[in-house]
Amino acid sequence: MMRELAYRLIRVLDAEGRAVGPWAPEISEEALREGLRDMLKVRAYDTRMTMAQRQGKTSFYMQALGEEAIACAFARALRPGDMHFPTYRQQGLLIANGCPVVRLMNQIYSNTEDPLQGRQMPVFYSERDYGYFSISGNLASQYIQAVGWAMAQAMDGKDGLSVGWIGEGATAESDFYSAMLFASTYRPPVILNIVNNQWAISSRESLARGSSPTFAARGVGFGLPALRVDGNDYLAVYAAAKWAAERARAGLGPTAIEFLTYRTGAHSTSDDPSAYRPKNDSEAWPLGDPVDRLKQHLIAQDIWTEERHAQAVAEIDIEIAEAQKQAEKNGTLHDGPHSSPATMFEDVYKEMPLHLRRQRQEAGV
Amino acid sequence: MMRELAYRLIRVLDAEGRAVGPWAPEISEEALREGLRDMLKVRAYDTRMTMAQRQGKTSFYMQALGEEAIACAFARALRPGDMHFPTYRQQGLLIANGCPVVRLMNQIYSNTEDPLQGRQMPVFYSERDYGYFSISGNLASQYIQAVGWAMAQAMDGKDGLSVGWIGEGATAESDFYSAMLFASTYRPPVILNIVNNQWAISSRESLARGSSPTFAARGVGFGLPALRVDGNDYLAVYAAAKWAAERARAGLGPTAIEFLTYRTGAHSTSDDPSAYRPKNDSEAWPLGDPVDRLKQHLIAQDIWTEERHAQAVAEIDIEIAEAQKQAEKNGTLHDGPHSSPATMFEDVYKEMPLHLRRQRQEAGV
Amino acid sequence: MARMTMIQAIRSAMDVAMARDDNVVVFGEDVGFFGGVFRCTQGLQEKYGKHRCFDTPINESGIVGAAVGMAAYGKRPCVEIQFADYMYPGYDQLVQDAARMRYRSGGQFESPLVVRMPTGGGIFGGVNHSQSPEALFAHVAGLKTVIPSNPYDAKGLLIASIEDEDPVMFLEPKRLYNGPFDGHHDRPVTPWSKHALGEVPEDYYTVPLGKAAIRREGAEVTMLVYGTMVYVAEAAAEEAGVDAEIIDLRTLLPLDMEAIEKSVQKTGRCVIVHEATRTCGYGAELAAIVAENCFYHLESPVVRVTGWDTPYPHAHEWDYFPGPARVGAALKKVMEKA
Amino acid sequence: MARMTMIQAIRSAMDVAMARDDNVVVFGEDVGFFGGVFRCTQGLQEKYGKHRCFDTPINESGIVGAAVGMAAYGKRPCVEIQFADYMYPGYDQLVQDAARMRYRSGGQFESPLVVRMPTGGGIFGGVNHSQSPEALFAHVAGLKTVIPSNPYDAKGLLIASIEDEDPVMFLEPKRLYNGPFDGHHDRPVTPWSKHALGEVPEDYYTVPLGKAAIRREGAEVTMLVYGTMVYVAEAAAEEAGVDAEIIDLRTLLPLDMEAIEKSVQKTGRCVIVHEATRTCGYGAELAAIVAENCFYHLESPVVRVTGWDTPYPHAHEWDYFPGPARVGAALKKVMEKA
Ligand SMILES: Cc1ncc(C[n+]2csc(CCOP(=O)(O)OP(=O)(O)O)c2C)c(N)n1
Ligand SMILES: Cc1ncc(C[n+]2csc(CCOP(=O)(O)OP(=O)(O)O)c2C)c(N)n1
Ligand SMILES: [Mg+2]
Ligand SMILES: [Mg+2]
Repeated sequence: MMRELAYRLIRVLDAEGRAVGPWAPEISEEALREGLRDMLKVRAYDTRMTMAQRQGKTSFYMQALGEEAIACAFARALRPGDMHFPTYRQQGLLIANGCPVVRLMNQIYSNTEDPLQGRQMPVFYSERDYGYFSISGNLASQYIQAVGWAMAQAMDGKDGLSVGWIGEGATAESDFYSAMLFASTYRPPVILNIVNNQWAISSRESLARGSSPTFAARGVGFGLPALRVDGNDYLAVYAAAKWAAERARAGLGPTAIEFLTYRTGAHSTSDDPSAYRPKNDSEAWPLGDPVDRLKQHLIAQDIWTEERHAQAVAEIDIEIAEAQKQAEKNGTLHDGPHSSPATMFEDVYKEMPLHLRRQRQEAGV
Repeated sequence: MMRELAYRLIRVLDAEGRAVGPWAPEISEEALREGLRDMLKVRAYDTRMTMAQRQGKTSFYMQALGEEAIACAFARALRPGDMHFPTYRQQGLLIANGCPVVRLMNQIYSNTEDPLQGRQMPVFYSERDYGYFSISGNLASQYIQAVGWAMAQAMDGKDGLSVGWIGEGATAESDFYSAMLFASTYRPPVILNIVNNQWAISSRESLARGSSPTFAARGVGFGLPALRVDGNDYLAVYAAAKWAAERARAGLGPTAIEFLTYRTGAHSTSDDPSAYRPKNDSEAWPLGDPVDRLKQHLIAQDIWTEERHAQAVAEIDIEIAEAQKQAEKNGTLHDGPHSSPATMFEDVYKEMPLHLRRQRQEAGV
Repeated sequence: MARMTMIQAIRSAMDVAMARDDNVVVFGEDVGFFGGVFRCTQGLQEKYGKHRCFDTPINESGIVGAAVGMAAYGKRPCVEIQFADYMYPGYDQLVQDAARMRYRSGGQFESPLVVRMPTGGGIFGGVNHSQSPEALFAHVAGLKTVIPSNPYDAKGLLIASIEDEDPVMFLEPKRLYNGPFDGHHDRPVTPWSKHALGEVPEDYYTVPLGKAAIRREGAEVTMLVYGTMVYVAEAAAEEAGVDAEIIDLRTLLPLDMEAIEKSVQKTGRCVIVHEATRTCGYGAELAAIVAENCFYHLESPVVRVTGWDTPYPHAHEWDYFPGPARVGAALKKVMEKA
Repeated sequence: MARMTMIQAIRSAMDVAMARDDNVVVFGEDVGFFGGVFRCTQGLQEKYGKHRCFDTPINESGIVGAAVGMAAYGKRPCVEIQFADYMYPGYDQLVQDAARMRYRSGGQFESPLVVRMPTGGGIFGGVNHSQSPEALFAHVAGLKTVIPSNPYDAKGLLIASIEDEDPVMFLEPKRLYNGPFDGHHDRPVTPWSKHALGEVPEDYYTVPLGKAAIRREGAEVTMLVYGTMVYVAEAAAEEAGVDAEIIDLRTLLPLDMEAIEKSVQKTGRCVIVHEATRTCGYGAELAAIVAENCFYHLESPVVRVTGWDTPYPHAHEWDYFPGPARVGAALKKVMEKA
């Protein structure tokens, strides 16, 4: 019965790296290699930006270590024009959708080429052209906005869809409920993803889950099809995404998906998990490293080798390092340059009202 | 399986007025007659106050016509000291718990004896001594407060419990979610009631329910025991309330209950349902009149007769009419008298701060 | 031209806007089939279909949040919150998302949406059906706040708000829905059909945001008012025999600062009236602006007449409401101290 | 006496309050085992157990709503909202329920709860980690609003707030957690251990709500400030060489109006500084009060120095922050026009 999928775990890759079971997707060899490269790129990007923050080049950074498969596979399963409403941990969507890394770095550095003109904290990207909605600092508000976007798209008779993303901790926020409810009532083409990485800063996932065995079960309460998927299994993520996207495009309405994964790193550069979780917690995690698991699958299929892998890692690292150099030419947070302070007064309103013009003058910028 | 109770309908009274099935409660003959009288009293009170509003004696009124069994039976299944967090449609709790009708009328008239000193609109009672929490105008906020109260009670090791009440339309509000979530996480002794009277002003219940077959199913999403009960069946309500209360007192945590009923009257005296629902909609409603159904049961058991019924109706009407006369001696909204306007400045803070003292002086009251 | 109540004018504004632009969508609690508890959207679902005008579940954050998503996509949602008192659950979406969308996305996404809500007291609505939360919007950079005082303005301002590229909080003084109200609650109600501003074109027109209207020219004192208080000010000035210049602000943000400054520099006195609680109410901003920018012209202290800093009571509604007696006293006070 | 940072002082306040009264309970996101992202509740769970200090799901309406229920029952919840920017989802519970509980229930139920929240900028927190929403609380009848500026006050005010019978919004200027900050972001940070007000009794004491503190007596101009702006005002006055009287309001509501009036009547000039956006900010109320009550003593217009009416930007933090240069310019302006 459909309801039971919310209480099981969909997996495709087995312990030997074989793709098995009813959910094994059709996917080309090239797509698999691309998937691996996407994930390596995210990891390399995260590593460099975490370092850049430590070096004092910016104020803040958040990595997706250990969770790369979810955003990377999901992005590749969707189409251009679909809109993601992400959290701060879905940089994989941007990278898999081809957004130039240097653009992202410009945002991290709040430099002169930052598309957001230095207004937002690092990682609060907005990339409309890459299907990436502006990230809000307040958790969960994007989730119901994704539903609104899907409703609008349906009104226009378009077959695009939108995807709401949320961390398992943030499912506790009320806007998660608003989104599930509106999705349940209007049945627009939206996919509601829950990334259960088992931690919300210092809180275990059980705090937000309560007495329910899974997060996917929340969907059951709304009569929505709900899946629970191994989020460190690139193929399972890809398959679930394709399934939900097809349903949405066929007019069958929303799907809720819980992706089980593990936040291997700290919550952010402001956080030190050693104060609240055992040091070896991350090693004990049974779902494995999503990069290793996909790599093993490729090697098992004879379409990848350890050498090609090492080479890919090295190439990607150079690519990211190059991008970083280029971005730093445009400035870094503490050393500048930045956009003009006058931009601070722009875009608050479409046209600057008198009181803001007076304030800008007072600011002398 | 427990989960399935959320999708069925618990009933006790059959079409012949017999108490049948596993949920038939143990209840004394006297308790049954009391229950019937409670409901008649609510109905008589509602009739008189609706009339008083039409006569211009107050600004507003809301009746519970057709839904009397739920609050009346529930109240009788609980204990003194338990706290209800009601909506504006649970006057039955007050009447079944023995709150003098004249007190309620004083509130309706905002007169000199109004316990709330004329501050609140009619029906927004607060009766701490009768286990009735202060009603808020903004829907659903009481639901999570009920959970907080239960958490506090559990901290103190008391065996009292609290009951959250909500209309099916208001389950759409986010505080419904906060309450279910906190109940699911902390498992305090709280019962979360949903009164599904099929209408929320002009909206059908399906708008708030969405794709889920029932409201009780929401509880399933949180891993909470969830019942769906015939709300026009006094015995079924009583049985479900007893069951949930015993669980709570035994430390087994929260229960969610959907009561199916029908809003026979208008939403309020400001509303005219003929603009949005068929005139005979109310007659077609299959759950029947809760008063008739309990009366039939009593008669079938030979502990009540048509004559005694007629007599009870007449007695109660006199009692309510007397109370009304007494209340009107204390004043009515438009003709007064009221409490002094100076009371307007009181109870905003425990001690009146300087700015309010200055304002009171400015007001010259 | 037609005679319209404020309800009819508001309805006509949405009708005109929906007819001109398919992207305009209208939704909220009870607004679809029923046409809203105040009937402002009556007939729109029938005319434009269930995709353009529909009911929502009772979830204000959901209503605003869905509107933010739709607006970012390219729609122009005009949503109703049943009473301004019930906007709080949607406030997070307004402040953190709608108000900041263009800014935080470097202009990639916008929030051209309107939130209509009946506001103010005078109808025995008590604590939870009488509130005037305009200051809570005006404090938020990125929101615009509009409060019409008559059918003509209501229609023109609402069309302008729907066409505006910024999120607009559109507060409808519910006490004015059926006629002007000067605070003399013991007198018969005048209907809009007897008021010049109840004359409303049936077609498209706009009243621009950010422009105040001088309802009465005068030399002795400037009265800064909006919504219901326009009529209270008129009555009070007449009864007090003071030659007041009455400025109906119409838009609180952007504010027509120039009109205010010009008037106060002329009259040298200023009385501000609103129904919201005093502390940190919109009147505080007005008083501060006047004190900052017209200091050397002021002949007596600016006076605020407002709702008291208490919840809005039920039985004592008329002791709370800043009616003509209290406003008249303020006028005398500023004149006295000349 | 001990040397404490503001974090330690706040923690000590909760510790003392929990030890004295079993009804005091502390909860919020990450406050239990971890002790809060700013570590203000560190050690409390270990000392008082999981029933007295615990983590909550990330739901601010749930946190405040549960606190309202507990407070009505008889507990004294002291809850943490992780950043003031995240209080909006709990705002409905604060405004409509906590603030009105005693009033609407005729005194049957009360809401003696405290909501602690880090506030203000200066830490590169950008749009969503820098906000100063105090005016949104001060506008709401029934709430009290407190903002300490140093460890000594923080502890005494927090204990007083927990003991208070009304709901208290307790805003903690996060830029001050580890030391006073005068806005000279390019200079080394002074720790609290070097400041007299970093000397804090380890035991119970209170600082009463509603009483301002004069941080510097002066004759030429009154500066009305709170939180971080106390130090900015001190630096600016010194650098501008103006004999300013610096009033640290400490409690915005109830406000120490008498202290303000007395000072402005003495100095005849007034500068108001806050970090929040200007329009309808708390400074508007202060300016209005001063203009109303000290009009005949004022020698120049009251001037507000505030955050601009824009979201709080990331890279341009120091162009937004009302630092000593801008405050100094305001001081010169009010002196000039004498
Ligand atoms: C409304 C709101 N409340 C609190 C926060 C602070 N906060 C930021 S991230 C976070 C934890 C979120 O955890 P989760 O949703 O599991 O996402 P993850 O970080 O694990 O990806 C919290 C509490 C916030 N940003 N917004
Ligand atoms: C936050 C909020 N939003 C909207 C309203 C307006 N309102 C009052 S009652 C009501 C309908 C509630 O329906 P339901 O919950 O089914 O209860 P019923 O009236 O059927 O008992 C609405 C929309 C409100 N009081 N509070
Ligand atoms: Mg998480
Ligand atoms: Mg209902």
